Amino acid sequence: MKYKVNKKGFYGKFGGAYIPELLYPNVEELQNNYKQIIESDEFQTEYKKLLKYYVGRPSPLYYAERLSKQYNTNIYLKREDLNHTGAHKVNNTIGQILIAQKLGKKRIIAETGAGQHGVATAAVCALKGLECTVYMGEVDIARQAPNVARMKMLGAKVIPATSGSKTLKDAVNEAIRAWINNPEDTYYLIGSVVGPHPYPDMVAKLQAVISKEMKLQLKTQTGNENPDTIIACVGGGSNAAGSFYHYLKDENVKLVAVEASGEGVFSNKTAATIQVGTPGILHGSKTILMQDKYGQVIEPYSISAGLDYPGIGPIFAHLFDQKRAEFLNATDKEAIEAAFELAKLEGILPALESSHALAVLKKMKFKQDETVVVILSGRGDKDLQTYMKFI
Amino acid sequence: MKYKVNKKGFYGKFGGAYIPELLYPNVEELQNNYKQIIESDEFQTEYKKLLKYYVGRPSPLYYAERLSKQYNTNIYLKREDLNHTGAHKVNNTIGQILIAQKLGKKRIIAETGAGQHGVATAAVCALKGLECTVYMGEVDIARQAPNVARMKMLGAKVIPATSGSKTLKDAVNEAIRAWINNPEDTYYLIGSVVGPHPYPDMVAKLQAVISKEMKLQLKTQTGNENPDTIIACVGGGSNAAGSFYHYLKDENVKLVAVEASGEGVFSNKTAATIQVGTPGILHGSKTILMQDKYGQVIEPYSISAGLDYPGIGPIFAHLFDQKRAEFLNATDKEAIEAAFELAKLEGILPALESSHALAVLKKMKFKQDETVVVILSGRGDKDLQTYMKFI
Amino acid sequence: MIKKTFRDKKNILSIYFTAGYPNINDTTTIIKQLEKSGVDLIEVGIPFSDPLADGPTIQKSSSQALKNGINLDIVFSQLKSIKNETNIPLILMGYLNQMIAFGEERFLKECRNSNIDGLIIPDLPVDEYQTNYKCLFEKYNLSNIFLISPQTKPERIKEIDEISDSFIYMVSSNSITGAKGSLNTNQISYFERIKNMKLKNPTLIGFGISNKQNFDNACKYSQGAIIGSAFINKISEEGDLKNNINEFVRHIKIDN
Amino acid sequence: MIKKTFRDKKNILSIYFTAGYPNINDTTTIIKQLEKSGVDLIEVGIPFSDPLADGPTIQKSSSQALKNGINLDIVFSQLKSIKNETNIPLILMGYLNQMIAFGEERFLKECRNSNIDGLIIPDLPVDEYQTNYKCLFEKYNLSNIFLISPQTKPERIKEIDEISDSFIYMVSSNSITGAKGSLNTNQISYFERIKNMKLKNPTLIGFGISNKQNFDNACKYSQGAIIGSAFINKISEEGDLKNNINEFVRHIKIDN
Ligand SMILES: Cc1ncc(COP(=O)(O)O)c(C=O)c1O
Ligand SMILES: Cc1ncc(COP(=O)(O)O)c(C=O)c1O
Repeated sequence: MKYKVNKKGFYGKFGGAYIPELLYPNVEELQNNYKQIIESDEFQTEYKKLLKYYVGRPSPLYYAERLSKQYNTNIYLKREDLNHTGAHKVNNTIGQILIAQKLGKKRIIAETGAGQHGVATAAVCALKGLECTVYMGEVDIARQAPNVARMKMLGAKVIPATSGSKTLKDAVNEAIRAWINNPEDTYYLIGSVVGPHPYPDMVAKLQAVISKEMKLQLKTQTGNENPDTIIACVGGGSNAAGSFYHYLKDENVKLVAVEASGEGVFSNKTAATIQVGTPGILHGSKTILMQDKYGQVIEPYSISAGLDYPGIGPIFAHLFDQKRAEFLNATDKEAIEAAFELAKLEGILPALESSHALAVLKKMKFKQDETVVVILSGRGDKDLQTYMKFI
Repeated sequence: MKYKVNKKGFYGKFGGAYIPELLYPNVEELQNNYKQIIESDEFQTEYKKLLKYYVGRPSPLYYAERLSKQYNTNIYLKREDLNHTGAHKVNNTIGQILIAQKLGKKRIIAETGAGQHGVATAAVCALKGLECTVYMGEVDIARQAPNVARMKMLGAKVIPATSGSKTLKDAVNEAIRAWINNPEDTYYLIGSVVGPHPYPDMVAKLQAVISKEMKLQLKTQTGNENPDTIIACVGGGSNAAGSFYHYLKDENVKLVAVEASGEGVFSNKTAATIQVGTPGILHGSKTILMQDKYGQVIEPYSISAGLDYPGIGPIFAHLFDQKRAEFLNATDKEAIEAAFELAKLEGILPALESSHALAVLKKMKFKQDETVVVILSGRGDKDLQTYMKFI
Repeated sequence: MIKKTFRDKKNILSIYFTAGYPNINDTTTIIKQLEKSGVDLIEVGIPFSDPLADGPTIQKSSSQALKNGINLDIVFSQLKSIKNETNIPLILMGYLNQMIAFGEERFLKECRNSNIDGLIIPDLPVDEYQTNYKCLFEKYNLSNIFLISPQTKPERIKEIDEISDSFIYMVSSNSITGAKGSLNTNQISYFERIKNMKLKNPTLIGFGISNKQNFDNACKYSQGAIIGSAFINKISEEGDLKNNINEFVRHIKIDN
Repeated sequence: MIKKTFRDKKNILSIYFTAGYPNINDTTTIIKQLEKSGVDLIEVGIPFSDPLADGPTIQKSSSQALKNGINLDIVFSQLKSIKNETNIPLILMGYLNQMIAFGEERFLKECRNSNIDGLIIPDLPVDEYQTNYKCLFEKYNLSNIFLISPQTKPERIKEIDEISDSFIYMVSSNSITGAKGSLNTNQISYFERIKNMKLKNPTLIGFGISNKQNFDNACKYSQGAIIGSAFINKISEEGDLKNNINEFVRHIKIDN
């Protein structure tokens, strides 16, 4: 329980629900109901059914032979890229849409960075016939154009966030603002393990399907349900939280969280929160964030829209604090190289976000008989425009 | 056996291997070995492993609740869109790359229309470390830009076909030409059930995994391994051939093949081969094709690059002849409408090709207790540019 | 001092503006002119990079003020510089992260030294305040002002009333601060409902008050109202800052 | 007539061109001029929409000829119109689908009526020919000419030799017709190998023969050679068609 959320929504010193009073009724309703709903048979039946038939789970745990040879160890890829809509994000949106329905909500709002969460939200809204509005930074709208088109085709309204760095954090601001304006029938469907309690725990619980499957798959494929190492990228941290979830208490499983260091950790163009951040409050929870001495949030930078965020889920602030996870980072350049390496060795195009996780393979030492799982959080189709610049 | 290929490569009157003598050694080698290789334990083990862990099979058979309500029947979608690389094409390329390896080939060439076969080929070539060249019509290069980028990132060389209608048929011509030039170490990896014997049968056998899975899934999900109706789009016909394969002998299963009728069957801008074609020889096999009285091939037209082909796999010419399959068609407009319908009702973006299969739902009559399977042969990400024009 | 204002005055007009806007040194000019023009209470917003509870007008003014180079040190020194020239209750509005980054106790101490009377921190939740901040606020004799909305349940309103010691900020509709139209029936029934609760603290109505008509309507149901965005819009216009302020306030307070 | 040519002549030069190219009515002019300039054998290509066994030069000429409006009916009538003016063996080259669409027997009959001596149909496989077409070809006294390549196995070459009755088209390298460089050691050893098989039919070497040096080399290993793309390139140039043809042929045949 050391790494799980407490009753008040805290992971150690981090977490909580620092929200305007205007949202208190909504957040309270969710706090009081989310666990019970998630644990209900009704929810579980429908959630599992959709994960299986709609999303295509379980996602394979693929032994990457040529990549393993390259690093002289045993590398498995958890193939979240094969999910419907192309990333792990849908595991969460499927769950939350069922919760929103159960709470009788009629409209869904969401923020998105890379657009994957926006697409996954738009898809489940279509599936359930609910109105959907997605907030997205103007910069991200430009660099993730295919996902914008997908959201539109799925019937969602995409509203540009034009303030600040015009990226993910500003999209979150806009979404919260819109929620404050429409607290009654509107559900805010957050896309990562960020925001006020209960969001970080709720999203982690929904993404935990990743590590649940991994245990079974590793048991079947290697004979041991625990790998030696799990590597995942961290924007807000939902794919990492989900893939670490069932291993948190297995202290001998090494957990590696990879942040985006943009043009370099200390280049001032970075999104490596853990490296340059300090404790503070962002988007409703106490966590580590990039800020100046006045508490003004520093605009982050990463080539990857999904990692271009100045905060980190509170659970990661806690895991860092407790030294339960190791925090590494990868620059734009390293991520691009890793993406091309995977393309050429395995015929798989990773999302720019996932490429950051792959990039640290070069920076780590592995034993030959080690089992390493890299979370391939999404596919690279949305990032072709960026990748093509490096071909 | 009535619908299976005979020893000489014919389906009734259709099929055969009408190839230049220069390719005879290559085709003969394949004819003599493909069955034996496919049936070998070694092949089956590796093929099944890759389909499961790399491609993510089995692809779900998804009960589309809102679509079913719309048509007052029971519609299942066979989710080939969830495969690695985003279409059914990879089922075939995985198999053929293993065959090519077994035959000791070093270079792979392929044609592509929508680019899905090109991407699937480029991916498996990367996976196996083989050199890859893909021929693609200039028109298709423009309208399926994301897939061109994917092929390049996967390390393939994409060569534009600039003759004729600059679409799929011309890409096939170029690929065959290139093969004639490099018969020794080069394997031609055809992407549909077209070309000289043994390609049509080999590709059908590799795509047959679709109907094999369907039998098991329908048995589990409905209690009956046979549906009433299967609907699939037909360019060359590989997704249809694969999904009809294990049902050919079950004469009570209605098989519906959907061609692209462009701006209308008799508009002169069509690719509905069965409707306007006559028997002849194209790309090495006797089949039905669109031609004038001098045997000049008529340039086809469809909004969908994957269906924009003036021929049809010889097995379909035979199924038409034998009245075993029903041949319907959908125009550009009908396909677009069907795509948006699926997006809005189910949160799934179909490939333009698959949209043609969906489009005939409107044109058919179903009983309320009928089980209808529509093959969702691929996802729509590659077609966003086209779809966005209609939003 | 806030208490005194509520005891002595009726139809209280509280004006919100953003420190350091339109120009970095306008903070003091605006305060002095507001007092002179007859405003009863002033809310000074500390610009924040991520003001998620503010509407577009205030958000824009904040980002301009930050570009102007404003920061908390400057705000405090501006406020201190006019300490002896003004005699109007001042409320500081900012986000919790700003207070934490500055150091909570240091922040509150500086507020006291700058003659601040109360604070509005939209993302400081009620129980966090009670558990971790109440004592400190009391130590520095600062009021914390809470918001309530049409969605706030009666028990919670009572709880908030219990821990409040100046006034309660009553959000008129479910909307981020910004200039909207006149009162609708939902708003009126909400105001009536609160009025009938007979709270121990007075209330000011805020969010969406933009003109004399709104203001007068609000005063029917509470002790006064708060205007923010409409005022920011006014001082964003061309023309002399002081004149603009004077015109705006006189229009609300005096014209009839 | 083809047999006679091979019996009577040495170093046979066979020229391929596309009917209806560069202009629709050039077919007859070209045939007559080729004969006049001293060519021994002529292959007339019937333009096809999808000439997958042809290289880019011939492909382009075909598509131009089709744009010019050429079709099989016109080709036959052109050939018939010069029936009495020429005395050189003519071979028609086309794809199987053209023959089928025209009607196989009607096609062969028209060939006979147009004084055609033989046919090259690259996508007509050997056993398809034997099973379905041999009798018809014989009925109309037409030779079918088969291709062999370095990959063709000895038994198959023997089989092809068996069913051939005019000559065998020996593809010099694994390449589509087109203008390439001179002979390499692989090609030479392949030619030697075939020479040593002592086939009953003569051979002509084709694909990649573009100049006098190639031609003379080819003649060392066979009865002659076929030139296609290089000739098409020549007649695509500016200048008088007949002069161009004459120049091209004289350069190959006579210059020394
Ligand atoms: C493919 C992919 N991976 C990772 C992320 C980062 O999010 P998180 O850290 O919540 O997993 C995103 C966010 O958009 C994403 O699209
Ligand atoms: C998604 C998709 N469906 C269908 C087709 C048509 O091919 P076939 O008829 O061989 O299934 C294509 C071809 O590119 C395709 O990409």
